[in-house]
This record gives sequence, C-alpha cells and structure tokens, in this order.
Amino acid sequence: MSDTPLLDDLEKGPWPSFVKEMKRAALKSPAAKDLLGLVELSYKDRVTHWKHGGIVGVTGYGGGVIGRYSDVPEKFPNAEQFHTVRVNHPSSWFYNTESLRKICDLWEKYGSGLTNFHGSTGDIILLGTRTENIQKFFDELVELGFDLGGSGSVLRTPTGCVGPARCEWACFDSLDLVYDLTQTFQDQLHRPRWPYKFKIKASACPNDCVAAIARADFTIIGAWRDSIRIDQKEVKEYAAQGMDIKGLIADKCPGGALAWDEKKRELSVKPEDCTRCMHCINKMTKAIRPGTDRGASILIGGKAPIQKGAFLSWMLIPFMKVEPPYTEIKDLLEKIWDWWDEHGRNRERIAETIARMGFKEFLKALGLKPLPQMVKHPRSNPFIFFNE
Amino acid sequence: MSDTPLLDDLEKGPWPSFVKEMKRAALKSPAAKDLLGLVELSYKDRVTHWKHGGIVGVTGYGGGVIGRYSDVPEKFPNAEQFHTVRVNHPSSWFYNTESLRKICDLWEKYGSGLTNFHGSTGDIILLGTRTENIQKFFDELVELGFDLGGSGSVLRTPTGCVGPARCEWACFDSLDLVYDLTQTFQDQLHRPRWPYKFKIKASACPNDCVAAIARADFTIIGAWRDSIRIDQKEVKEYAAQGMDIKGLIADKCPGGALAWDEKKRELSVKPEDCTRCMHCINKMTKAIRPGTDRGASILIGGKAPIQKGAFLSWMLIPFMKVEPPYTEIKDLLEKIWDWWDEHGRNRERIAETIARMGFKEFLKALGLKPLPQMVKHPRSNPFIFFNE
Amino acid sequence: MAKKTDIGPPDYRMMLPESIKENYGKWKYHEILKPGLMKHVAESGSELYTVRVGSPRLVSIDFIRDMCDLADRYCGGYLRFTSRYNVEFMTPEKKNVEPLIADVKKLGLPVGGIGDCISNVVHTQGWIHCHSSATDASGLVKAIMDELYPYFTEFRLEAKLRIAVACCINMCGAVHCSDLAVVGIHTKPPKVNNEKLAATCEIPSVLASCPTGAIHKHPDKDVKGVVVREERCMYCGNCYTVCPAMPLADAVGDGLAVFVGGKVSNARKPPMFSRLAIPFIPNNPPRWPEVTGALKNIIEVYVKDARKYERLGEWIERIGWEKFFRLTGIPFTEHHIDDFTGATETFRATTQFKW
Amino acid sequence: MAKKTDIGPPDYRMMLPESIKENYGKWKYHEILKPGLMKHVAESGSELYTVRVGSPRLVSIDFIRDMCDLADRYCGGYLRFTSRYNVEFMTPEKKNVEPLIADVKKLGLPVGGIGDCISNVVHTQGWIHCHSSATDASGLVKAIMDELYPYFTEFRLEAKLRIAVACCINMCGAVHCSDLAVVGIHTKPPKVNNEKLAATCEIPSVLASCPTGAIHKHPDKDVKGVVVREERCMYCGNCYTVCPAMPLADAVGDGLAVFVGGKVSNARKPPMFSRLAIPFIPNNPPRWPEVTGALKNIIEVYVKDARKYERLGEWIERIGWEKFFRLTGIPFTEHHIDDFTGATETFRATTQFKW
Ligand code: SRM
Ligand code: SRM
Ligand code: SRM
Ligand code: SRM
Ligand code: SF4
Ligand code: SF4
Ligand code: SF4
Ligand code: SF4
Ligand code: SF4
Ligand code: SF4
Ligand code: SF4
Ligand code: SF4
Repeated sequence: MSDTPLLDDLEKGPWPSFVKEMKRAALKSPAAKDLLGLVELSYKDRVTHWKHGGIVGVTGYGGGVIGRYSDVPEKFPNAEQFHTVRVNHPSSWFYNTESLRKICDLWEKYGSGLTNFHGSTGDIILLGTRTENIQKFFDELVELGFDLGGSGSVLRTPTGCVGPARCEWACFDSLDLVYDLTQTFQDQLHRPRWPYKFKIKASACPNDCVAAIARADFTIIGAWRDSIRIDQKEVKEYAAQGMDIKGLIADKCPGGALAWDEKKRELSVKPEDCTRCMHCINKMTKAIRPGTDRGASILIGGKAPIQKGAFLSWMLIPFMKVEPPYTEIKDLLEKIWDWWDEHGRNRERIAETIARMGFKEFLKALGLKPLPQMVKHPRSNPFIFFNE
Repeated sequence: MSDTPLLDDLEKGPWPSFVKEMKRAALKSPAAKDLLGLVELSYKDRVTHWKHGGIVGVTGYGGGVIGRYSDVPEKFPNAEQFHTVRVNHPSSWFYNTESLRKICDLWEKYGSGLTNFHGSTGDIILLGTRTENIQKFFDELVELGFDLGGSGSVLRTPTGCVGPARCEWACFDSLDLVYDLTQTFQDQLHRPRWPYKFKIKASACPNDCVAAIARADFTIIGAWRDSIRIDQKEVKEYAAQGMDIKGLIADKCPGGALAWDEKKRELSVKPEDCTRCMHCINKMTKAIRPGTDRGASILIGGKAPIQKGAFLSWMLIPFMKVEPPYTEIKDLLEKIWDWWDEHGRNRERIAETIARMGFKEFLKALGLKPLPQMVKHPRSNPFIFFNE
Repeated sequence: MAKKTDIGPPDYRMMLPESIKENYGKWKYHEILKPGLMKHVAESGSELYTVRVGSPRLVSIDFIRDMCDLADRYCGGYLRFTSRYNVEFMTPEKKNVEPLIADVKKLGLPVGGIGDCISNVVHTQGWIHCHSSATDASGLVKAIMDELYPYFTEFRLEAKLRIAVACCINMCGAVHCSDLAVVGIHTKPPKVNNEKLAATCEIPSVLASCPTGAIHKHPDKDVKGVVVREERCMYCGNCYTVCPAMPLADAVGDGLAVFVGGKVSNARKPPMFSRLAIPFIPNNPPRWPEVTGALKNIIEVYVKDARKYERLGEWIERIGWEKFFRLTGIPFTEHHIDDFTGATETFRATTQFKW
Repeated sequence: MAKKTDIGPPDYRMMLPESIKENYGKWKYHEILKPGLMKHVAESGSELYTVRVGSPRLVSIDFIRDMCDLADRYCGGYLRFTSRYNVEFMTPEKKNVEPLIADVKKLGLPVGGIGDCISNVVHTQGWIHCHSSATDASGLVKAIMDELYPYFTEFRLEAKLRIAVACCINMCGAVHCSDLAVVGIHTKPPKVNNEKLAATCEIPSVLASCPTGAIHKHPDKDVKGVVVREERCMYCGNCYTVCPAMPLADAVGDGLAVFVGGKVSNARKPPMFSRLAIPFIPNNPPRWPEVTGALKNIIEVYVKDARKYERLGEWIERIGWEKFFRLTGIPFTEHHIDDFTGATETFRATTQFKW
C-alpha cells in the first residue's frame, strides 16, 4: 500500500495534478521524494512541518533565497533543508525554450527539480535545495544570463503585463519599462535597506492584468489623454449581429460618456466624461480603441492586510508620458524611497507610512500639487490644519 | 447717526430681518437694547463677546438653562447676564395661539422678549434673562403646562416630524411617540447622569423630515413590511400628463424594483427588491403609497463631528411595530443607556462608545442577533476574533 | 411648598385644529399648488391647505403675537412651526388662502419653501449668544437668504436644496449632511491665560480634552498651567469647551468653511455627508459677500447642469468631484485632502477620473 | 575572482518570437474564437493565435521540458506564462492550432481560461513550503479546479471570475481583491515556547510586533519570556513572523475563511475588496469538500442571477449583501461585522435594505 494515500487522492480528477509532478521529480531527486512524505504528514497532521526560515543566501546579496528547514528531519532527512531560490523572470514571462531548458538542467543539478512557474510576485520559484548548493547554483545561473529576484526588505521583482507584445490596448511599453527599472535598480533589489518590502507592477491599461493596483506599492497603469476612437462601421456590425449596444455598453459606461443613437445606429462619446474604464473597448474590440496620446497613471500604496489592513493603490499622478529613459518615473521612485527611508517605521509599507504621516506631507515631500483626481471626495470633517 | 450701523444694514433686503426683531424687542427691554449694542460690537471686532457659561438653573433640575455672561458688562450692563431658557415644545411644533400668547407674556415679564422658534434641537429658545428671574419664570411656566427642555449630559428634548397630523406617509404616530417618550423619561431629561448628551428623533418615513439619521443618537424612522401600493389608474394619469415614468421613476429606483410597461402603461413593483427609499411615492403622490403593515426602523449613533468625527445613525433594528405603550422601544432605550453608562467615557457619545468597544459587543449587550441589514458590507479584513 | 416639576410639554392633542383631529393619520395624498402652498387631501375627501411662511427664527415676542393674530383670523387659532423654523398656517377653507397670503405679505414675510425650493436655513446662535462662535449665524443667514430669496419664493430647482449655517465646528444642526453648509471655523490655536486657568480649570482634564495631544504641562515648573504645541492644533475648541481660559476667537483667524453635497433623506441615494468645497473665507460682516457669492456660484452651476430630481450631492456624484471643482472654478488645495481618522477611505483607489 | 552580480534578468527581446517582434505595439484587435483560443490581428493584417493551457504551477522540471517540446514543435521555440500561471502558446500559423491543442490534451492538460471563464487560481506555498501556513494551497487549488473544471474549459459565465487561495492571512497574491478568495486562518493564539524565545528572539520586538497589544512580559520576574492575553489575540501571526518561538499552527484551530466579490480591473466599477462570506471552515484534506461545495454553491447562485458582463462583486452590489446571504443560504454571524480600524465605515447608515 502507498505511503502517501492522502496525496495520491489528488492525482485523480481532470485538473492537472501537482502530486503527479512531485512524483515525477521524486523519481530523480531524493529531496523531492522526502518532500512527498513530509507533505503527506502535513495532510495527516493538518499542520505545517516547516520551521521558521534561517538566513541563507549568496555573497553580496541580502535576498533572493528563502531559507527553509523541516521540523521532522529524522523522518525525512533529504528534505531537512529545503531552501527556495527566487529567479527574476524576463519581462511578461516570455521565454525561449533554450533558456528554459538550461534553467531546468541547472535545477536538476543543484535542486529538487521542483519549481513554481511562477511565484505570485512573478519570480521563477525554484523549490528545495541545500545551503551548500546555493552559491554554486547562483554562479552558474549568472552565466546563463539570469539573476536572483527579491526577498526581504528590498525592491521586489517588478512585473508587467503582456502589453505591446500581444495586446492592442497597451498605452506604454510594459516589457521595456519593467526591464529598464529592474536593471536600473539592481542594487535596491538585492540589498535590503528599507523599512519593509517595496513592489512595482505595471499594467499597460486599466484592465490591470497584473493586478498592480491591489498588490504593488508603486502601481503603473496605462492611460490616454485624448478620446477613445470609434469605428462607426464596426459599431453597425455589432448592432447588426444583435448586440444591445445601449443596454450593455452605453448604459454601463461609468462616466456617462456614451450615447447610442438607435436611428443612426451610431455610438458617440463625450471624451471629457470618459473615465477610461475600458468597458466599451473590452466588449467591442473591433469597433473601439483607446486614444493615441498615451502614457500612464501612477498610483501608490497597494498591499495585503498585514498589518494596518489591505490597501488598493491611491492615485498619485493622473497622467505622465512613459518613454525611455523613463527618467520621470525613476526620479519619482528615488524621491519616494528617500521619504519612506526617513519616515517609515520597521515593517511599515509605504501606504502605512502615508496613512500615518498624511497624504499632504507625502505630496509636499514629492513636490506634487494636490489634485481632485487624487481623492474619491474631499474631507467631510472640519478638522483642518492651517499651519504652514 | 445710528450707533448700530453694521446691524442696520441687515434690516435691508427681502428676507425678514432679525435686526428688525431685535429692535422691536429693544423698544420694551433694556436687555434687548444692550444686546443690540453688544452684537454690533462683535460685528465691529469680529469676535464673540460672550464668556463661557456659568451654572445657572432651577431647583431640582440639572439642565434646561444655558448660563451666559458678557465680557463687556461695563459697556452693556443690561446684557451682562443673558441666560437662555430652553422650553420643551409640544410634539411636531403645533400650537394653539392661547398657549403661545401666554408664553410671550411670561417672557415679556421675565426676559428680553427675544426668542428662537425654535432651537435646532427643537426647543423654544428664550434668549436673555438674569439669574434671579429663572426660578420665578419656571414656576409660572409650569403653571401654563410647559416644562424645560434638556441641556448638558442628559436626554435632550425628543422631536418628531409632522407625521400623521398632516402627512399621508406616516408609518407610525410620531407625535404620540415623542410625547410619550418625553413624558416617560422626564427624569433622564432633567437630571444629568450620563457620559454625554443623548438625542432621540423620530421621522415617520424614510424622507426623514427631522434629519434624525444625522442628528439623533437614537433614530426612529418609519418603514413598512409589505409592498408599496400602486394605483394604475393614477399612474396612467401621470403618463398622460407626460411624466417620463421610466426615466424619472423606474430607472431611479435604487432597488431596481420597478418596471415600466410602455405598452400597457403600467408600473409594476417587485416588493422584495424595494428598499423603501420613498422616491416613487414622493414623485407620484396620487398613484403610489407606502404599504399598510407599518412600523419603524431603529438606527443608532447619529452625531456632529466633535470629537471622533460625525456619524450617521447605523441600522440597529430593521423593523419593529410602534404602538402604545411603546414598551419595546422603552426597554431598548433603557438597555442602551445602561450599557453606555457602564462603558462610556466622559464626553463620549454612544456612537463613539460603540466604535471603541465594537458593534458586536453592543449587540451582545442588547441581546440582538447580527443581521446583514446592519452593515453596508461584511468585513474585508481577516482579523476576526474567534474567542467567545 | 413643594415645587411642581417634571410635567413635560403639553399634550399635543391640545394643539391640533379640528380639521387635523378629524383626518389624523387618514391623509391620502398632497399636491403642491404653488410656491409655499400645498393641499393635503384625506381619505374622507376633506382638504387642508398649508401656507408656509419664512421666519428669521430670532424673533421678538411681538412677531409671535403677529403670527397668532393671523392664526386666529384664518386658522381657528392654530399654527405650527417646521423643523426649519418656518411658520405653517393650515386651513380647510380654500377661500381663506389668498387673503391669508396677502396679510402675510403685508407683514413683509415671504411665502414659499415648499417643494423644489431652497427652504429656510438651519442655523445657530453665533455672536448673538454663543461663546464658542467663530462667526455670527443670524447675520450670515440674512445675507444668504437676501441673495437667494427667489429660490425660496419660486420654483427654480430640480430638487430640494437645504442650507445650514453653524457658527463653530460643534455644528449645532444637521450641518454635516446639508446640500450647502457654511461653518464657522477658528484657524488660530487657543490663547492660554494661565492665571485664569490655574484658578478655574483642572489641568489634567484640560490635557485630556485635546484629541491631538497638542496641550502639554507648562515646561516651567513654577508656572501652574499649560502650553499648546501650535503645529499640533486643529482649532477644534475641545479645550475651550472644558476650560474658559483657552479662547480661540480671533478677529483675523476666524472665518468660514463651505461644505457641499450632503443629504439626509433616503430618497434614491442613501444619506450623504457634506464635503469640503472651500476651506476658509475670512469673516466680513455685515454681509459676508465672499460667502454669499460662493454659494450663489455653486447653486448656479448646479442649476445649469443638474438633471430632474437630482440633489446637489447626487449631481456631484454623477459628474465627479474633479468636474465639480472645474465647473465651479473653486481651487482644490491640500486642505481638501482628508487627514483625519479614516482618511485613507477618501483616497481614490482606481484609475477612473475625469480631466 | 570577483563574482558577477547584479546582471538582472535577460533582455526580454531575446524571448520574443518573430511574429511578435514584427507586430510589437502594432496590434489592432483580438477575437476569442473558443475557450482557450484567441486570435490577435495586427495593423499589418498578420494574425497571431494564442492557446492557453492550465498548469498546476507546482511542477517538475520535466513538465517545463514538455512545454518546451510543444513550443519547439509549434511555436518556433517560444512560449510564455501568464500572470495566473497558465502557459500560452502563440503561433501565426492557423494550421498549427488544432494539432497543438491535440498534443496539449494528450499531456492531460486543459485548454481554456480565456474570456468569461474561471481561470487558473492565484495561490501560494502552504504545507509545501511555508512555515506560516494554516492550510495547503496546491491541494486546495487542485480540489477546487477539479470541481470547477468545466468553468475553465467552457463558457458558462457572464464575466470573468477570478479565484485566489492563500494559506495564511499574509495573503500572498491579489487575494483581497478576488471574486472568490479562500484564505487559511489560524483561530488559536500562538503557543509560546519561552526557553526558545529567550534564546532566539528579542523580547521588546516581540512585544512590539503585536498590533493588538496582546503580548506582555511574563509576570513571573524569573521567567525570561512573554505571555499572550488570549482574548486580545486575532491570530494575525505577526509575532510568529518576528519570532519562531510563537507558532500558531493548530490541527483543530486552523482552517479557511471565504471572501467574495472583489475585483481588480477598472472596467465599469472601480476595483473592489473581497468581503467575508464564510468565517471558518475546518481543514479537511485531501479534498476540502466543505470548501469546494461552498464555492460551487456561490458560483451557481451567481450564474443563475447575474446579468451580462456582471462580475460577482457587481452582482452583489446590485442585489445587496442581505440578498446575497439569503440566496446562498450562508448564515450571517457576528464575525461578519467589522471590528478592525475604520469598521464604522462598513455599518449601514441608511434605512434602505431588503428583507
Ligand atoms: C513565494 C510567495 C508565494 C507563492 O507561492 O507564490 C510568497 C511567499 C511568502 N511570503 Fe509573500 N509571497 C509571495 C508573494 C506575495 C504577494 C503577491 C505579490 O507580490 O504580488 C503578497 C501580497 C502583496 C503585498 O506584498 O502586499 C505577499 C504578501 C506577504 C506578506 C504580507 C505583506 C504585507 O505588507 O501585507 C508577508 C508577511 C511578511 O512580509 O512578513 C509575506 C511573507 C511571505 C513569506 C516570506 C513568509 C514569511 O513570513 O517569511 C513566504 C515564504 C514562503 C516560502 O517558504 O517560500 N508575503 N507575498 C510569493 C513570492 C514569489 C515570487 O517572488 O514570485
Ligand atoms: C441652542 C443650540 C443652537 C441653536 O441656536 O439652535 C445649541 C447651542 C449650543 N450647543 Fe449645540 N445647540 C443646539 C443644537 C445642537 C445640534 C442639533 C440637534 O440637536 O439636532 C447639534 C448636532 C447634533 C448632535 O448633537 O450631534 C449640536 C451639537 C453640539 C455639540 C457637538 C456635540 C457632538 O457630540 O458633536 C456641542 C459641543 C459640546 O457638547 O460640548 C454643542 C454645544 C452647544 C453649546 C452648549 C455651546 C457649549 O459648548 O457650551 C451651545 C450653547 C449656545 C448658547 O449660548 O445658547 N452642540 N447642538 C441648539 C439647541 C437648541 C434647542 O435645544 O433646541
Ligand atoms: C414640514 C416638514 C416636516 C416638519 O415636521 O416640519 C416637511 C414636510 C414635508 N416634507 Fe420634508 N419636511 C420638512 C423637512 C424635511 C427635511 C429636514 C430638513 O430639511 O432639515 C428633509 C431632509 C432633507 C435632506 O434630505 O437633506 C426632508 C425631506 C423630504 C423629502 C425628500 C427630498 C429628497 O428628494 O431628498 C420629501 C419628498 C419630496 O420632496 O419629494 C419630503 C416631503 C415632504 C412633504 C411633501 C410630506 C407630505 O406629504 O406632507 C411635506 C411638505 C413638502 C415640502 O416641504 O416640500 N421631505 N423634509 C419640514 C419642513 C421644513 C421646512 O420648513 O422647509
Ligand atoms: C494573459 C494576461 C496578461 C498577462 O500578462 O499574463 C491577460 C490577457 C488578457 N486580458 Fe486580462 N489578462 C490576464 C490577467 C488579468 C487580470 C489579473 C488576474 O486575473 O489576476 C485581470 C484583473 C482581474 C480582476 O479584475 O479581478 C484581467 C482583467 C481583464 C479584463 C477586465 C475584466 C473585467 O470586466 O473586469 C479584460 C477585458 C475583458 O475581459 O473584457 C481583460 C482582457 C485581456 C485580453 C483580452 C487583452 C488582449 O486584448 O489581449 C487578454 C486575453 C483575454 C483573456 O484572458 O480573457 N483582462 N486580466 C493574464 C491572463 C491570466 C490568466 O492566465 O487567466
Ligand atoms: S493590462 Fe491592458 S494592456 Fe496589459 S495585457 Fe491587460 S488588457 Fe492588455
Ligand atoms: S472607456 Fe469606459 S468610461 Fe470611457 S467611454 Fe468607454 S465605457 Fe465609458
Ligand atoms: S418624515 Fe415622512 S412622514 Fe414625516 S413628514 Fe416627512 S414625509 Fe411625512
Ligand atoms: S420606494 Fe424607492 S425603492 Fe421602493 S419601489 Fe419606490 S423607488 Fe424603488
Ligand atoms: S455651532 Fe458652535 S458657536 Fe454655534 S451655537 Fe453651536 S456651539 Fe455655539
Ligand atoms: S483647539 Fe483642539 S486641537 Fe487645539 S489645543 Fe484645543 S483641543 Fe487641542
Ligand atoms: S500566504 Fe502565508 S502561508 Fe502562504 S505562502 Fe504566503 S506567507 Fe506563507
Ligand atoms: S497572533 Fe497577532 S494578535 Fe495574536 S499575539 Fe501574535 S501578533 Fe498578537
């Protein structure tokens, strides 16, 4: 009888099975084999069998590796150490098979052969190696042209959506921007110096396909300044195919910018009322497109609940052009980091520092002028500090 | 040349002038005359000339009179003391002229002859008398069948809308309820015992014509459990007169409960989706009426900004019948006061105590079961206390 | 002899005219016939006409006597006041209506405020009677209503528009949920008088009174008193409420803030708080032209752009705050950005905005 | 010799197929042809077909090699992964599409997730690798997707539906803004091991780590360590993150909470947070039937009642939370009522509600 009955059950069913993958790895790696046993034990005990991570890493870097030790080494000696290496992915997770195969070979040599494509920040997660392998692995990884991603109180691996590579709505080059920022800020990415982690994500339009607004301290989302472009011929096409353009498109426009003329079968827009929500564009891909004067909005502070509660990023700069060498964005980042470095408390994300110090103070430090676009609505309380 | 040039300017213009009224009073009352001079001085200096109130009142009561002294007694000796007496109004501010005239005569005898009909809590505000007059005035006031209203950390004078007396939408008897509660809780109204003030207001339907939800710690607002009643004949009338029933009524229904049949010219309602907002009733007074199974919702915590910020009252009891002797409401009030008395801090309104202790604790103390109607939405954070 | 107390207000039944007693709770519908005049019709078919009359609220007893005369002449000796200080004369007799209105006008009083109008202004004491005041209330209201008079006496709006004035941030009245609210504010910290303080206040309770912790024991051991960290002070007046030795009133520092877009009713949209439109306008009695001008501007922009049945706050919600500031030309400043408890709730967490 | 460092990731240009390089930034529109298949058309008229394939995310290097084989065979040696871990094969050659799909299916992998589908589940480490975990992530995801499989491979929805799983409240992933989120939670306070604590942690930082101030110095002077005021503990795990001597994991106390109605995109409605639907479901590996059942129930109610293009959260906003709880039959408890910072914002400040 199998010694992993609980996990075996998860090989059944239509969705691809991670257990099957663990067993594939186990064929070649004793560590992976012991991992199976250890996880089976967790399924039985209903608790984790991992201990708090110790500090492991590569010389010169303060992050990129998550140390991990099991609390049942006697039972599963080969999984006693099971450190994770975070490898920085290429922009928008595009790969040529040659690079991928080389990484696989390297991980076969130094690791458990188990991996996550990808971690939820966006790195290649290589699961399970021993302390003594880490430096060797790293040295060879660099030879392949790859480097580590971030962990700890550093700049985390920036990510961006597929954007101009395969999407007609990209308002800036998310791949190039992410690549450039990642290269420019290598030092901030590898060497902890801040109160806490800092994340950058770039979605090239407001659909936000990398969930930047929810997960990134620094959120870059595509925008345009002129009007959506409507092809009335194609609009008539959709109408002819029976689409309820008034009910499903115009009436759902949050800005009330769209008007449907049933007689003329034409859709007109009042650009000043368009909030660029993407809905009409999303649903009438052949007829409606974003404007041509493109750039991005910058939002600040997105994060998960720990500790002061979850925040969605807040509008900081309604519109800026986003073009190489991206000087404006880089200067902005430096200013933000300086202010956060100075005022942030330990384990305080930028949003929490802003919440504690006040948005006003933050704007002053950045030399930005207050705009109504920054708020849902003005204050309702009369407790105004007038002292300047 | 007049010695009140600034105030004189406010006698001009179409809106009735309080200055004219002050001058009318000044003809008979030296105190009123000096008040004119004192207020003119404030208009000149752009600051108040009143000092912090001292404790003045009538024997046996802890409130009902606001002591007030001027900081320029030498200039205006007759306004040196200018105390305010708060007289509890009859329900919904209905009067017979006989009672009104008697109060006027009394105030001519003991006061400045100046008054507010009414104060913004709802009392008759009699402005300007001296300490030695207060007890005498009170003794004669009681003979007229009137009594003082509340001030300080007491139950403040309850108020209610015109309701069944002249409004077709009343879901309970706001006049009788307010009268009964005021009589029942005379002790709480006259003798301070709480952390802070406590206000009760009753609007007999969700139009809330006494702004109870914004100003009352204990907010009683009319509601019905069954369906609005639609008279299709009258609906057709409105349509015939050219009312855009779809656009102006059905589409504005917050619950999406209304459907307009253009062909049949009929308006139908899905009662389960009606949130009783009153809009369709308000705008089609002849065609649509509230349901017949009537009562009230109880909300808690409305208040102004001092100190923890302004609050609108929060839903506490979605529906209860409101009938004499109003036992359910009275018991609820007693329970709330007991809890607040025990846990409230000095100068902390009930909303602030609830905010500090948690709604959950408050519900437990009242023995109320949690309902989704009490919240805009459930919590979004995962910080749940499971310990019971 | 033992004094009579705790009798409470008189029984409301004594105060109701026959026509109301008969149809009490049996009203069927109402019609607004013209500004300031409405008719309620009972199940029984009997009618009741209501004439609404504007009052300055701060009145002499002779004004009340004038009202009584009219009520005796036309309304069987009964009248009422509204929750916004207006006087309401009610009669079942149609023939009484026009003569009544004529006599009201003879007294120089406005008829109106019913329906989609600006009604009377909920307001407070101000320099007339309150030590906390940062401005006067009666004078502001008079200046405002002179300016907006036709909105009371004529139908010029798509919905009700409710105005409130408060002379300090205690906001006596439903100020924080008004379509338009004018609030007196101090902008200078309290002037501490330590002799008086030592004499009349308990230092611990003074320290405790300050929500921002701006008040501290006087550094100099020998001085029994306190100092205020001025940069921490938000001029809320809590300290003054508990201790007379810390007045905030200041001829230059005191003035007005304007809040907009609040509502109380549950009609269509839930109740809304008013939001800051103008952080500070200096006191300029007797007419406060900058204040009346600002209100007029907002109202005129609203009237031009609003849709049928749209309250001011509903209109702003539809067009967006950024467009509100653009259309009204009111400058948006750092003061508009919330920094009180829960401020983060007011930040914009979406890419959606208008230019 | 000095080690090479700070080279960063490889240049993305090396990773792009010709067909993309040519039309980079020049795409015109796209069409979704069937589940898991879409076509992008460039200004130039050239086409690109994308086949999306579901992945378990936790995979062996041999799985990656399988993907490489397919990419070499059909896509000129290029492929990509999505922000939700799916694999995307792209080819300009229409003729390649069906053979590719056939080979993918041979490997037992699902094709789908494009358009109005349930896509892959954003998730985390769980018992596979994380010391903080209150549950497993990979197993939950497998159990959930087995149950919801047809929603990935067929069009059964009116809008996208995004699911996330996190194994503790650190919520690694956009969990807090997902249509459906399953979050591992501890419900028992940390078990303090004071010997270990004295050895490995600084007591001040342990005390400071607790947001609720539940951790106190040990009353007994002789014990170098801390005690936890259990009634103050909200099981957030902050203390454990800073000190290994305070584990929260508990076989009985650990389980899952379900949050619903979040979204990230700015389409139509601004982004929304997910809100608590089910406070606690005990861990029941390997299949967590109570969890998969709960999700299925919510989805089926949503599918029945939702309108075209309505995300789960938009649907709830339209019908109201009280109706959501009624239709799904999920009990509303005191745990649903917020008591964290800013809780008062979540209370209902209107008379508007449904029964
Ligand atoms: C590996 C990964 C989950 C996964 O399986 O994909 C992960 C794993 C951990 N996260 Fe995370 N986080 C991961 C993405 C995230 C994300 C999502 C994102 O980055 O887009 C979030 C939410 C966004 C955010 O940052 O707010 C996230 C929010 C957290 C938090 C809460 C931080 C907060 O401010 O709310 C913690 C707790 C902490 O930092 O102490 C945390 C901590 C951790 C730690 C280091 C546990 C700990 O406290 O030491 C986990 C290590 C697990 C392990 O043993 O490998 N992780 N973590 C993700 C990183 C992989 C990668 O590099 O691609
Ligand atoms: C007279 C009146 C204004 C008026 O001209 O109508 C008034 C006058 C004062 N109010 Fe008020 N309040 C009056 C209705 C209100 C209302 C409206 C209401 O009751 O519907 C409110 C807002 C609702 C609320 O209670 O939240 C109100 C909120 C305050 C506050 C803030 C309380 C809070 O918790 O936010 C204070 C400050 C305090 O209590 O220390 C206050 C304090 C005061 C004091 C006593 C000043 C003080 O701090 O000692 C004022 C005395 C002025 C004077 O010299 O006569 N008054 N006060 C109103 C009472 C007349 C009456 O009985 O009918
Ligand atoms: C007399 C009075 C009640 C009282 O006991 O004194 C009253 C009486 C009526 N109200 Fe009111 N309301 C009165 C203050 C209010 C208030 C409170 C306030 O203004 O501070 C509100 C809430 C205002 C707000 O939301 O900020 C109020 C919100 C309404 C509404 C909802 C309006 C809306 O669309 O939001 C209606 C229905 C309507 O007008 O369509 C209404 C309707 C009515 C009706 C038609 C009810 C009826 O069938 O008799 C009454 C006369 C119509 C009118 O005045 O236009 N009444 N009404 C109050 C007159 C005050 C005044 O002199 O102007
Ligand atoms: C490939 C990917 C970007 C990437 O760089 O990897 C992507 C690609 C596309 N997204 Fe996305 N989205 C991707 C993650 C997201 C996310 C993030 C997430 O799921 O965590 C979001 C935000 C989800 C949310 O709001 O919670 C997202 C919200 C959208 C929307 C807005 C949907 C809505 O109505 O809210 C659209 C437009 C639409 O579908 O109508 C869209 C549309 C698209 C289009 C049609 C854009 C285009 O023209 O190529 C792409 C394929 C359609 C599709 O997948 O249905 N994409 N898209 C991601 C695929 C993830 C997956 O494997 O399923
Ligand atoms: S975020 Fe916008 S531009 Fe980027 S992939 Fe999604 S839809 Fe395309
Ligand atoms: S993008 Fe959104 S806001 Fe702009 S017109 Fe289209 S639907 Fe309206
Ligand atoms: S609150 Fe309702 S019942 Fe009371 S007067 Fe106003 S409309 Fe009539
Ligand atoms: S009362 Fe309001 S919610 Fe109810 S049907 Fe009428 S408009 Fe809709
Ligand atoms: S608002 Fe302020 S100043 Fe005006 S009466 Fe109330 S407490 Fe006094
Ligand atoms: S005014 Fe308010 S903030 Fe300023 S010192 Fe006094 S209590 Fe503190
Ligand atoms: S969610 Fe919690 S348990 Fe899961 S990986 Fe992140 S930190 Fe670890
Ligand atoms: S789990 Fe959180 S709340 Fe509980 S003791 Fe640790 S830090 Fe404090």
